[in-house]
Amino acid sequence: MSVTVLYFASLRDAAGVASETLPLPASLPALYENLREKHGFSLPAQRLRVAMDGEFVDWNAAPREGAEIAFIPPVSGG
Amino acid sequence: MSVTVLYFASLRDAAGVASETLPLPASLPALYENLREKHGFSLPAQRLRVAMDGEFVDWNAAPREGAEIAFIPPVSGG
Amino acid sequence: MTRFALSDAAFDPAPLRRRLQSPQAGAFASFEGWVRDHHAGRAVLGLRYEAYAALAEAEGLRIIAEATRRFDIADAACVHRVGGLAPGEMAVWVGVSAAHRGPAFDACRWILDEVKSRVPIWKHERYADGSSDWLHPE
Amino acid sequence: MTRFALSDAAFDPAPLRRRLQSPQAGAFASFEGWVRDHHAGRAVLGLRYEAYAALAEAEGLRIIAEATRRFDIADAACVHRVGGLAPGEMAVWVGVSAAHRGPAFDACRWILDEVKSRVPIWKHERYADGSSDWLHPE
Repeated sequence: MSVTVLYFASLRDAAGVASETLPLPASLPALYENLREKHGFSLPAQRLRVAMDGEFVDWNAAPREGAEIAFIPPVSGG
Repeated sequence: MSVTVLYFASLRDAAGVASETLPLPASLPALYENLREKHGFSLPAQRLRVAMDGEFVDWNAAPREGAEIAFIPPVSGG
Repeated sequence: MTRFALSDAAFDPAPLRRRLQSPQAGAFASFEGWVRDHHAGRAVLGLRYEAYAALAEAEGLRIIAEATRRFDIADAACVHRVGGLAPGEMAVWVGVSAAHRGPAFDACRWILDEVKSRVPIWKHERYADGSSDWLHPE
Repeated sequence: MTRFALSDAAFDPAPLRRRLQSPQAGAFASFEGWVRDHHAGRAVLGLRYEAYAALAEAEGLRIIAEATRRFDIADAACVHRVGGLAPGEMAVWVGVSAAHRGPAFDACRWILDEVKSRVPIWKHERYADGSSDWLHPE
């Protein structure tokens, strides 16, 4: 019962890894708060979007077993 | 005491020449009305602009001896 | 660099674009007008642009200079074809560089609109039914 | 033809432009974003774009499809660089063909704005003072 979390941009620099495998969390906000504490992310959840298996999802979406979860910091392409 | 008149687009087709030399006219509107009668131009003066010596001028501008005068039908570039 | 020119042959906009480039400019907007194969429901075989060249070039340069005053842009240029063109050919090109995208887009569109309404260039279309017409829009 | 793509090397927009061309389209608007040598008063030596590639490509294609529904256009495409770029290099290209100029300009600008706000791509700038930063705009 696990998920893979992907890190990008400042989150990846803070985490020091591009991804990690973690136990299936109760919720996406709970997962982010744990990771924020663990890695010292400065961005609050309100400034992020979240994606599961390559699609943007609502923060209320239930984490799926085996899912690839990415927290998306504010983008700056273009 | 003469001016050169240049014709473009439908005016040139109607006049059958690209330019002609004419006696210095009393005014630009009078010149156009004469030419309209002579060549059968369908466009009324209100739909034209007028240029003298390569610059747009007001219809009230006084025709200058030796000037190059062009009546500019509605443009359709682009 | 001449910022407004008439061209009597097909031209490549790439070198024009390069001359508008600068390390301060983060945005480049451009427009190309292509000859359509239809106009007002009639099939167009080809067209011819005629210009009052001296006045067209002077008026085109005035438009570019005005755009540089009205909009926060780095540079701008426009080239318009004259002579015969077939459907698909490029009739006009406008390019604008600027620090930011808003003025680049706004100026590009403004220059195109002004060229279409002020520069003494006329389009003569030949149609598939054998007829042809000078376009003198209302 | 892929209408949204990430490119890890410099690319030439000319073939992309050609694929958007059609005899029904009279208008082609395009935009290029170039790397500026300054940002917020600091001299920029270079930058790096990182993307969440799978999601960026899916979201980019959604934007193009949405633009085709919202605007009366013929076709549209966008390419965004990833990896390291020097000042003056092209970071993003958007091209839109349409029957008329209004929708071509409007859709080009809309696509660019949506890409900037929705596609998971991040910019990392390196400054002349030795510092560097991820840009996460408010």
